[in-house]
Amino acid sequence: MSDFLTASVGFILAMLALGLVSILRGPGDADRMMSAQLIGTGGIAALLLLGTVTGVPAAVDVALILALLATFASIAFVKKGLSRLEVDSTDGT
Amino acid sequence: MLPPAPMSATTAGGFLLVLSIVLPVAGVLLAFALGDRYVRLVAFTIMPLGLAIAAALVLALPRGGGHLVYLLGAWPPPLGVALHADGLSAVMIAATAVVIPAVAVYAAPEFRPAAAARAPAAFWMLLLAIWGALNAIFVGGDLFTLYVALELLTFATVPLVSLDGRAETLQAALRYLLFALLGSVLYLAGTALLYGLYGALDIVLLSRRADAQLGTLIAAALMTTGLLAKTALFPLHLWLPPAHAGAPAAASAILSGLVVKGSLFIVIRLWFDVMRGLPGFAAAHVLGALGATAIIFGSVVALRQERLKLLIAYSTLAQIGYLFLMFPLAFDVSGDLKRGGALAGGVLQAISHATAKAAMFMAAGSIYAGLGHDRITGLNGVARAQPLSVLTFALGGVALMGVPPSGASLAKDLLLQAAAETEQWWWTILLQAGGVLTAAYVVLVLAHALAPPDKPIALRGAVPRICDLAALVLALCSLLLGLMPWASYLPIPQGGMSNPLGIDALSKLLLPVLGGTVLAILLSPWPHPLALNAVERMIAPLRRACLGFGRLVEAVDDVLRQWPAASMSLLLVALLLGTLMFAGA
Amino acid sequence: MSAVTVFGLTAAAAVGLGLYGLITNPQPLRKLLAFNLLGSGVFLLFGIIGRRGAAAGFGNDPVPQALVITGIVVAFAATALAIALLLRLFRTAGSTTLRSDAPRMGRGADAPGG
Amino acid sequence: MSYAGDIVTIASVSAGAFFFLAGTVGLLRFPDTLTRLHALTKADNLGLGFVVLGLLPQAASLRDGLKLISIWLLALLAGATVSQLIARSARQGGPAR
Amino acid sequence: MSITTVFESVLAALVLGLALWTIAVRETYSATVGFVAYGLMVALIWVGLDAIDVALTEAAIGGGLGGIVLLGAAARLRDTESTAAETPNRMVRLGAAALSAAIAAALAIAILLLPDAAPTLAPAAVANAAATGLANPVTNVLMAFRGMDTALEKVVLLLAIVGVWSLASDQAWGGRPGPHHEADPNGVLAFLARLLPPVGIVIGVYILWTGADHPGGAFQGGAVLASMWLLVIMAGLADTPPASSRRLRLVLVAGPGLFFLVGLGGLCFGAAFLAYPIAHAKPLILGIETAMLLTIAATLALLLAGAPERSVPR
Repeated sequence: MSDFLTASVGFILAMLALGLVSILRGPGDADRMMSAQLIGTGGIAALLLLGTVTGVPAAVDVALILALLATFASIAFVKKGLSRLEVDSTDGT
Repeated sequence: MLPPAPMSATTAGGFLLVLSIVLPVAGVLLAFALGDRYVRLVAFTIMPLGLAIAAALVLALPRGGGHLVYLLGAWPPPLGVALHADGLSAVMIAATAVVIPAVAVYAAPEFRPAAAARAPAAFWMLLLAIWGALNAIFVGGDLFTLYVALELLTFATVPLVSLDGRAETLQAALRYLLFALLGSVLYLAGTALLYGLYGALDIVLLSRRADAQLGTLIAAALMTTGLLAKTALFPLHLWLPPAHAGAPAAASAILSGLVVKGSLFIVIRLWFDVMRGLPGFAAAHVLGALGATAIIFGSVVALRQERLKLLIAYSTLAQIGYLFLMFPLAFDVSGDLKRGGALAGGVLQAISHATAKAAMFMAAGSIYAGLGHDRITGLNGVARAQPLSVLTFALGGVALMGVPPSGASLAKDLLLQAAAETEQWWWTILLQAGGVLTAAYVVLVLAHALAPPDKPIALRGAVPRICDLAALVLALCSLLLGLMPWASYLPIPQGGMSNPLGIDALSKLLLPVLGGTVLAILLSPWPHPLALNAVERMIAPLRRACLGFGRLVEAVDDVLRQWPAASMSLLLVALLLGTLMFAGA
Repeated sequence: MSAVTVFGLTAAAAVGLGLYGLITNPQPLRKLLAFNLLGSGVFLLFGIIGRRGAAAGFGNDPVPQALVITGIVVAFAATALAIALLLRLFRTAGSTTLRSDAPRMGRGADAPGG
Repeated sequence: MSYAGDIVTIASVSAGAFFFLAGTVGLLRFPDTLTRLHALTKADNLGLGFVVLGLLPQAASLRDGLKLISIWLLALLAGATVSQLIARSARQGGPAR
Repeated sequence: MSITTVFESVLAALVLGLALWTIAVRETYSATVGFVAYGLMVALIWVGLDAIDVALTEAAIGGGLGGIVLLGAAARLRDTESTAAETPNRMVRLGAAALSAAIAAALAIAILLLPDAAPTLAPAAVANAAATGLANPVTNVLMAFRGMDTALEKVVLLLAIVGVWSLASDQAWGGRPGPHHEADPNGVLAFLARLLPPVGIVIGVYILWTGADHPGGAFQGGAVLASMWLLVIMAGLADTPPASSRRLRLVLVAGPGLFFLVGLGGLCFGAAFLAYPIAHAKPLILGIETAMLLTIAATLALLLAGAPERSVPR
């Protein structure tokens, strides 16, 4: 059982790696944000499996935090963080 | 100087160590909570208390057999954290407790709460934080606590550098922050390795357990290098000149006088306590050689500066180099590290520099406030307009040159004696040259200041007399440091010291001044009032050669202050130290 | 011991990569990323040392873990301060270069602080 | 641990892994951003959903089971929000203001 | 080679690949995304090393706050890339690579040479756990055995706030940090900012509470709360408080202040500075941690909000 779950973690991680290769290349920023999203979800799945394998129930708490904060990278991307620059008002991107 | 028996108990008076850290930190918290209007008031309430604690600590130490120990939370190391003070800690704490209040008095009119609130509020909180961080470094008995204290120091100094918000000070602050972070990460890596090897971070425990194995030496190399980056030893000084020259004068005084000594102190702890002598003679020579280069480079580039504050900043670079001469000199003929005269001389020099350099920066700040600029060529006649400031600068400079009865003079004697005992004559040349080179830039500045003005000087603003007095007191402190009873705190060998007020005191003043004058004429590219026309023509070829040398040094310095060069030198120093330690083990 | 070896080498490699990036990348933000990489390598070093010290029913020595948590906090505070400085520098100077021979005068006078 | 529970776990986690595979293949093969987004959300929602479902029989307590489910719900919410945000910014050809 | 080793190797390869990407890729924004992903994967390594407390910290920082600060800055500074292109030449890069590799190799050797009988303080931490009444040894180390480090680290956070605030203009000092965010009442963000914070607050408090006996603690919980507050601010549903606000400043010093007060209490009436009386150790520590939770949440959020920008009439 534990071997199967470990193998699943490895498999999901490998999928993550493959997906990342395609996404990190871009071309657009949206694709990059997707990569952050992908790694978040994959990471959660891997954590849940890993916690069961290693018998560390608290790993679920780590996954819980990741799930709670999964949107933040994308929000930062959309809002450009919190501090403003004066030049912002002049550029049009 | 480590206590012979395992330290499992808090000593009497140990609570002073806790207070020395907690009091300034409590001041920060209180000032932050009370708000801008009370910040300065809080700072000035804390100052006398801090001074009293430092005094009590200095008095309590000899009674405690030269050691004060406090187990925080009553947990004994290795699980708990101990605070630990010896003579070195006591003198550094005392020096800090003198310099910080003096700087505070100097800064009080400029950073008064009524003015634009931002800079004063930040300044006083950061000043208290620096005090707490330095005390934590001086009494920290645990390598990781020292790391946190170092970071506390960095976080307190970076905003001081950029306090006036101009672009180049922001850039200087960012460079400083990034380079300091690189240094502290290397230090942390070494800490991790030591824990993995010995299961303890306590300095006393490690000094008993550490042995010369590869992992320990790698840790020593990484930690030493990281700390050198924070101390700005040549060639890791890219951040120092802009940061120290760009900060407000009061902040520069603290940065130059005290802050760089914090990381230096941890290097001393590492080499003399944690792994006593393990780094070896060859690695110590690397430190000495870098220090020697720093003396030459810093002084030559200082002589080529256009602005007074940059000159003083480069002089700090040279003086930091001088401090590192203690490492090779502490190894005796058989290659063993001794806590002897070399260590005492080095620490004494650090204290002398702390007081003198702070005074010089404060004087430069007054001159800047008076004239509205600090171009050295424009200083003509300032001695008449601002006699106190110029006097302070001169006294600070004289103290740094090593003229009796200054602390620097005693330090130089101790280091010379160590060089003679350990048969390392080559450092003698540098020890003497250091004084002459210091004299060169002091003479250069004074020559301008004392020269008749081209046109009458109109002072922009009057500097309150109290500011000048605070600076003057510090300069006098430095000049009289040699008369203090150091033997109960520092490992000063008996006998052999020259009488600080003897007849040779005069020669110790005259020789550096004469040599310095010659060097100033030869190496300073700016027009200056020192040379007579006839002499000038006679020595013209020599001067051209010297100026060429100076240009070359400055060009090399420009390259070394670029980020890639500086950070690569950092790694190179780490590898060199590591290799030599391993070869010597 | 295999996890320790694999992740130990990962930590060393992260340190190496971080150092390389810190040296060669001209942009401060990239230097900051490299610093964080370097830092995480050093934290992992603590992690594997704690893992080796697994005892008394705990899979990882609690002391290095506590040190890492403190270290992460400090590194994060440093990152935030550096970013604030960087954005402020950009706003004041219009560029983020760290070259020492390109002193840019800000909005104020060219006077040094006094 | 019951035998039936283990079967459910193996089957469900395998299905989850399959959806991660499908999502990745979609990401690699689909031409443009919006279709890739589609592939990603599939992997998100179904892959993680099946993994959670598969781990439920292994959960030690009711609280752990509830935690697992709330993780999935949170991930669903995040997936929906993020795809909204990304889709909007992709349509505008830059980050939304 | 066991299946576990294969998994660890895959994870290590993924982490190193992301690290390499972060360093090597040309565009800063991609590098930053790569680094955020790297942080998430490192959290997995921490779970693999059985250091859940650290994994929680890494997830809370790397997944939420770190992503916001780094991605936000990268998005703002992306126009500067062309002006700051001072890439060192090939020789410098080769030299840097050689030096970095040498340091990494030295570190790797040091790791491989660590003694087989690894020293550990875990038994000592367990043996002394009774003095605090808490079962999580990491919390014990942070709050009791090495309490001084934790207290000083909180002061570091406060100084970071002072540093960030000191970057304000003279007029804006004491004002509200960061720009005003316009609320879009029907937007996705506003929806999320209404839905997520209640959940987040529960989770943050849970992480603090469970930290007494299981992995968790004040910093991790505080980081979660900070993220929630930032979400509400970014969605425009609430504004940052003025930096001069007395109440805010009290919150910001509450954690370290209470820690030092309790410590001084120990110095005056108890065994030593930062020593807890055994009968009251657990409530005292939990009290300090609760104060710290608030302080950390406010500190982290304000660190990211930046320097005060909008002065408030006083």
